[in-house]
Amino acid sequence: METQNIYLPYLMQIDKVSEDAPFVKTFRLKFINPEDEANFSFQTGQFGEYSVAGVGESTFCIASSPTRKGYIECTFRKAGRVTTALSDLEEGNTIGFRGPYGNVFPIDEWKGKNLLFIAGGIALPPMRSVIWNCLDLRENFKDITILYGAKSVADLVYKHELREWDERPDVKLVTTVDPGGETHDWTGEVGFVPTILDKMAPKAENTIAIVCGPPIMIKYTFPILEKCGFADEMVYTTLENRMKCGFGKCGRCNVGKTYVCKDGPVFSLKQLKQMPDEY
Amino acid sequence: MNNLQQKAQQLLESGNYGLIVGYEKGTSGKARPVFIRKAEHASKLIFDESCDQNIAVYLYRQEIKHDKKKVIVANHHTLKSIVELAAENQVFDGDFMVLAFAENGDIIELNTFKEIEKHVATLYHGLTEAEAAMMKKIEDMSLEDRWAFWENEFSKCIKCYACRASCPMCYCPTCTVEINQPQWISVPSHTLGNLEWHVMRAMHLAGRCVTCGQCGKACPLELPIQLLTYKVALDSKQFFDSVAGTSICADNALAIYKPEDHENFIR
Amino acid sequence: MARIGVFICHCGENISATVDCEKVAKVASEFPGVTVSVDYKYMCSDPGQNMVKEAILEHNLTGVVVSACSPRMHEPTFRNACAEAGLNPFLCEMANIREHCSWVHEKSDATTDKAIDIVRTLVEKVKRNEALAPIYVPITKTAVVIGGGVAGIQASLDIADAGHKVVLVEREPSIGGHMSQLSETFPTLDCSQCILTPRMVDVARHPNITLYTYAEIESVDGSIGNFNVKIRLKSKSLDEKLCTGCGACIQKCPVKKIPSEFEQGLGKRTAIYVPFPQAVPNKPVIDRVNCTYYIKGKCKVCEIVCPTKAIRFDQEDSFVEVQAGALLLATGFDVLKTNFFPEYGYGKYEDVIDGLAFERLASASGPTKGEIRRPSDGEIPKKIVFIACAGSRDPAKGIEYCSKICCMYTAKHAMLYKHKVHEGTPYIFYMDIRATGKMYEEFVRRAIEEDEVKYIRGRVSQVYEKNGKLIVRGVDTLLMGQAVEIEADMVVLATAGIASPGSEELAQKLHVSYDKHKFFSEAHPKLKPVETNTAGIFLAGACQSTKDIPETVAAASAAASKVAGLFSNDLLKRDPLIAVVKKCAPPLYSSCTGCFMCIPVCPYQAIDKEEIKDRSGNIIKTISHINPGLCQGCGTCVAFCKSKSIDILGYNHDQVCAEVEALLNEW
Amino acid sequence: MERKLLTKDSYRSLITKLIGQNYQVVAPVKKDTMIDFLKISSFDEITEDYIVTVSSAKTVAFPRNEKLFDYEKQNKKLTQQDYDFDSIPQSVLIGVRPCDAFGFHSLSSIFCWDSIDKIYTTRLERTTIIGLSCNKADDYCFCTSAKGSPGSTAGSDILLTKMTDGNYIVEIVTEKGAKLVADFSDLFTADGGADKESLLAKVAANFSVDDVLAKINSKFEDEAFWTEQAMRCIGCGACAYVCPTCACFDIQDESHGGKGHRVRCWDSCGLSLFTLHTSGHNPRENQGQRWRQRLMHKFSYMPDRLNTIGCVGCGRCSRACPVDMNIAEHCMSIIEN
Repeated sequence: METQNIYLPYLMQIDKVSEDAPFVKTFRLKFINPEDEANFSFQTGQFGEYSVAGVGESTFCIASSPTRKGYIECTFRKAGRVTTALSDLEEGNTIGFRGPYGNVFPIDEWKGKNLLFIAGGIALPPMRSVIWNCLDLRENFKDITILYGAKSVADLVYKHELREWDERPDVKLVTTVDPGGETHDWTGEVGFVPTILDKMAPKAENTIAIVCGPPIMIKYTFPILEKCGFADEMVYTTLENRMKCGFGKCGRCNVGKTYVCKDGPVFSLKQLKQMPDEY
Repeated sequence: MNNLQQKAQQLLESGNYGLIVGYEKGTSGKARPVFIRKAEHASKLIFDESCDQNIAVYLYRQEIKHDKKKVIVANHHTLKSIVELAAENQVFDGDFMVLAFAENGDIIELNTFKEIEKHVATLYHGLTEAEAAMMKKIEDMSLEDRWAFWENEFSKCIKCYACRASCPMCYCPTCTVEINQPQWISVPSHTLGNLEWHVMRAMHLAGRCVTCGQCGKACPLELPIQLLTYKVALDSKQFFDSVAGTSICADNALAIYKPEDHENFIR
Repeated sequence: MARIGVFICHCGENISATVDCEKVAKVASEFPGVTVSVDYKYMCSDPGQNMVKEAILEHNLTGVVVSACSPRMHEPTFRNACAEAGLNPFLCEMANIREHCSWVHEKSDATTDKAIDIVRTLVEKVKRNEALAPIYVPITKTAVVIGGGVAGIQASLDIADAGHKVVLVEREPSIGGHMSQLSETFPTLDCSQCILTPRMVDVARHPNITLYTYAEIESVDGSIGNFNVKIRLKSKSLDEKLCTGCGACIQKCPVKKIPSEFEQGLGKRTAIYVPFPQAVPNKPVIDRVNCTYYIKGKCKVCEIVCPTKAIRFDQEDSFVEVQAGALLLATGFDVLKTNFFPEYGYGKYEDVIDGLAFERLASASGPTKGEIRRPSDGEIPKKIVFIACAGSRDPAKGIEYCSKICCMYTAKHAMLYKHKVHEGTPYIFYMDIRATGKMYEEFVRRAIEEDEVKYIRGRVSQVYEKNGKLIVRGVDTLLMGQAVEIEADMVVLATAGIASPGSEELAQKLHVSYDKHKFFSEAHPKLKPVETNTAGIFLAGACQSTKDIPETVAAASAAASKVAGLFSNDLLKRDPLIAVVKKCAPPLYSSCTGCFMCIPVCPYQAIDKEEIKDRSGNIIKTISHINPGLCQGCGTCVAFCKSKSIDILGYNHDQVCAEVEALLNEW
Repeated sequence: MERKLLTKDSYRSLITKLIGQNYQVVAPVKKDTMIDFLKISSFDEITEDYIVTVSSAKTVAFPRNEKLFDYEKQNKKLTQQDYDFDSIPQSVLIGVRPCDAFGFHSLSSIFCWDSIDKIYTTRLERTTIIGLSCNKADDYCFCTSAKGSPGSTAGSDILLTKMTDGNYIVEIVTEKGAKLVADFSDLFTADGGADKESLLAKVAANFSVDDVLAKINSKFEDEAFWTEQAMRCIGCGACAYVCPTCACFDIQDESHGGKGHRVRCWDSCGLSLFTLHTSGHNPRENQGQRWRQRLMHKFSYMPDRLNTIGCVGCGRCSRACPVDMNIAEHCMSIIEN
């Protein structure tokens, strides 16, 4: 649709719904208008505004990889008004999507390096895009390690993809659940992500660490990476601040003078350390 | 230095108190709330007719809520609000001292809720003549005229919620209008959402409004919204003999049933 | 993703006569989220229920809307059916298109449209329903029986015999109630005390019964399964453990002229007294109002004469708290007294007495040893006029109801008089004779035919004294309203039965509803005659309305069986449709502001305070907390909470709002 | 800059003709107790008896509620109706004070930052702003401290200055202004050369906004400072709603049945829920942080990121504030400390 209205979303049809964990769903979305699809492109790390007509918009990352064409995916947990309305929808329903917005993971700069992905809980979705992006360009990178933890076994999202990664010889996957969250047949680790990371003692040399998770996890993960010798510019994360517009106007997401929607959501630890504590 | 300033200075110098919430001269000679922490700033304090703001709203502010060494200089609106807040468990006995004023201007120290309650009993609780006249003007209108009057007033509302922010009784951390699951009241400002907001605000203040009129004073658009809560306050008095800000016991007219109440549905 | 099944019931013709059920089903099938929508003649029938079950299994339904009658009728039926098919029963809702629609409207498109609206509303609600688990509350298997008359005695014995603990609380110094005051009982004329006292003794001896006499209910909180009853034990000025009941104190007490309550003022008692000889417990109490020691500060004769030194002048009221699973109200009734009848001279003329007083005159253990003598001069009356309906069935005086027992006891009184004073003439003024019990009509006929009681159908307008005679002026309506004047020696008024004094206060303490005459109300006049609207509180006997002895005993046993039924389970299963204070993530923890204005609002005292603490135990905030065992899900707190911090499970804000929006929105 | 003269009678004719030609004419109108910008249908509705209007002129380009687009739902189908840009009327905004007029500059810098908000820009493009110099001021005015002045032409298309005889000095500032003058050239006469300066209100410059800009960044981490500065603030949104440069907004859906629209509506950084996450985490959880955001946004972020100051010195926020948070005083505190 030809428009100059930056608030007008693309219409997307829910092509597939999967329930990934309690209250967590993934939608595969396809453009209803073929022109939109032709004009659309995004890079890993970017986000969008997803909307249910009559309810409103909500911000989350694009969870699929730009290497997978023809659709985008988003994963969300039923929490607020919009995500509740979204989770009531089913295949065939139409939703709105505005985007892509924000900056991207600099995967071109990561060529020839080892990648260490560290994610916790519902923060795997933003990371999933970049993981698949890198796996689809596997020859560009050396070792790829994924450390993923959740509160309990049930709370682990993308279970079948975890299995897929686990079975791949070119990926090292470590999964963990918080103490008490394990089931009797759980074969992964038990412990908090930072603890397990500490135990893994990853090599910092020529390695990029990408961290995504709840604030408390991030807070304890950074020091361990530092201890392992990761330089601040080798560590990346993605911030999630409340947003309404997605393009630097509505006035919510800024951390000091940094606008998460325009300057982020992807930041290196080096950038993060220069930002005030307002996120 | 006048009595109040001297008193404030003494209190701060004594070390027993660390903060005095009172009034100072603001822009163009208007009085405004002030927070004095140093004895040498005590001279900023004033107390005269211009100090008509209800500053009880600050007592439960997160920044000073747990500061037990505070003093509040209270006009009669503020005093009544303190009593009502005490009844609703939002402020606690012993957390602050109140400086009130006798008719001759003498400073009265009130240390406990009981003392405040007793002092408040000596105050006038009705509307001022001007307020009563405004009330009457609206009550005398025909239903249609009254509707038109409020429709016009509400159309100006910009939903800045200054009425809510300035009211000591609006202490909910999440106001009903901000609860969006479900969304009871429309967020964007248009007449319908405005009417719902103001009517709800009035109902939520039923039996709790001390008729300080702060909501109306705070409104940047000068809507006479205090009349809405006054009306409910007057009804509480007329039908349930309940006057907010007079008792530290939770006896809200809507919360309790008395055999002499007009309606017996709650029995 | 909602997959809702909608089941439209025709209810035979009840619904389908005015609502186009097929159309409702068809339209509902197009509602968003509805997977299957069908209509059927009788949904509640076995095939109907099977349709629901099969649809749940076939379509893996996430919710069911049965559109039929009131949920009061068949909600349990369909919830059970859903549960049998593996769907949480609370994901099933009833859309009432019968009482709310088909029964109250004519056949028209508008009626069908309304039914569609109702169904849509419930579909939107059920989409937001959550699976809920029933609440189980442990039951304290002790019953508190309030009132020790024949109802309380019977109920206590029945419950105790069923193996449960009973605490029997009686206000007077002895159990027995009005039945212990009666002389003989209709229609068999056997001695009231003779049949009652063995049961009183049984109560005293029963290992499962704890008896508190001279005691009153101070407060009650809690709810079914777990009441907490505080009982005030009024001071008897006596150490009951030491007292042997020898009666020496009573003999020596110098204050001997106190009108006896038990004798209806016809006899006298002392200040330290037992109400009557067969009293249980047979231990005295001091009436402090009349005791010289308490009035003047000296006397103490009883203390001096007491062989076991059991008198305790400084004894104060004490309290016991009892945990109980059920309460049984058996507080009985009273009869109208005093100047309610100025025209009949009650209170003015000594020889105008009420029925209870006559019982005492006729009783062998009474003040006259069973001889019928006038209170004024002790003469044997030659003519007695009995006036039935003294107060009853008199809307002008505020009592519209029939007291039900007067016709019978008046016939009995006249009969007893005639048996004792053969030459005497009993007259009865009556409005109608209501003798509908077993052998009752025969009893009345016997009074008329064998004992020659003179029945006059008509009302008495006045009783006045003239030359030492009571002139009773009335009309005989069977003689075309001819005036009748009888010179009587004595007049007995069959005064109306009224609620026992203090009933209203007690009802308020217990949150039991009562009628305008202060009689306690049953939960349903036909189907729940011994339950109250407060779960776990039952009614027996005349506290509900005046009853005769057989009826009272039957009701007591019925209430006792309800209690025993309740106590037959260890846990009480309750619907989880209760209020909860909403919690959220830190730092807010809950939007509850802790104003606690919901506490006085709650009719069930289910709300208390809860402290939210951080890991080191510091209190972060104090918020309301709803006790799931006490909450009845009435929703008053929800309506009152300004910050919308309370939700009723199964009727939360989201669900109610969705219903309202479904009704308001045009689709 | 070209100057002309407009007599009071010609002014009346101008406005009357504009209304007659179906322009939407928006002017300060006294309604009940307040003077505010409203659409007028006759010259007589206009008042000039104000220092500033209660609300700012921004509503013309950035209204309280803006329907962004409409939609309709039918079962699983959703259709959208794009914003009708043609519906935006040609407008003339009368009596805008220089401070207010300058405010559009700040607003535009936000709405044109990379992604251009075409709704805002179209509204502004179709509006001719006729400013009116200030002949009086009050204690709240501080335009001269914020790089403005009572007679500044910046932001206006045409600036009028009222002379003692009731006629107006006309300064034609932009092409848009020139076009309007040209369209009604018969109403304008040659400039009489009156001294504009002497007609203007005197507003003392108590501080320099450059000093605020220089100091404020170093203050960010001083939490105690901001807590103390914001103690009095009760956290309503009045300041932002009346501010000519505040652009923060919320996006909401309004629907009835299957039909509805998405709305962009004003919001305020002073409200506690503005930045609250669904999780309960709030990056700006106390009023000190929120007040800091307001001042930093105007005096640090906008200068740094958008090369414009976010405050024009109109003093509206201070006038509207129920507790007299006087922004000029707070600026001075930043400089002093």
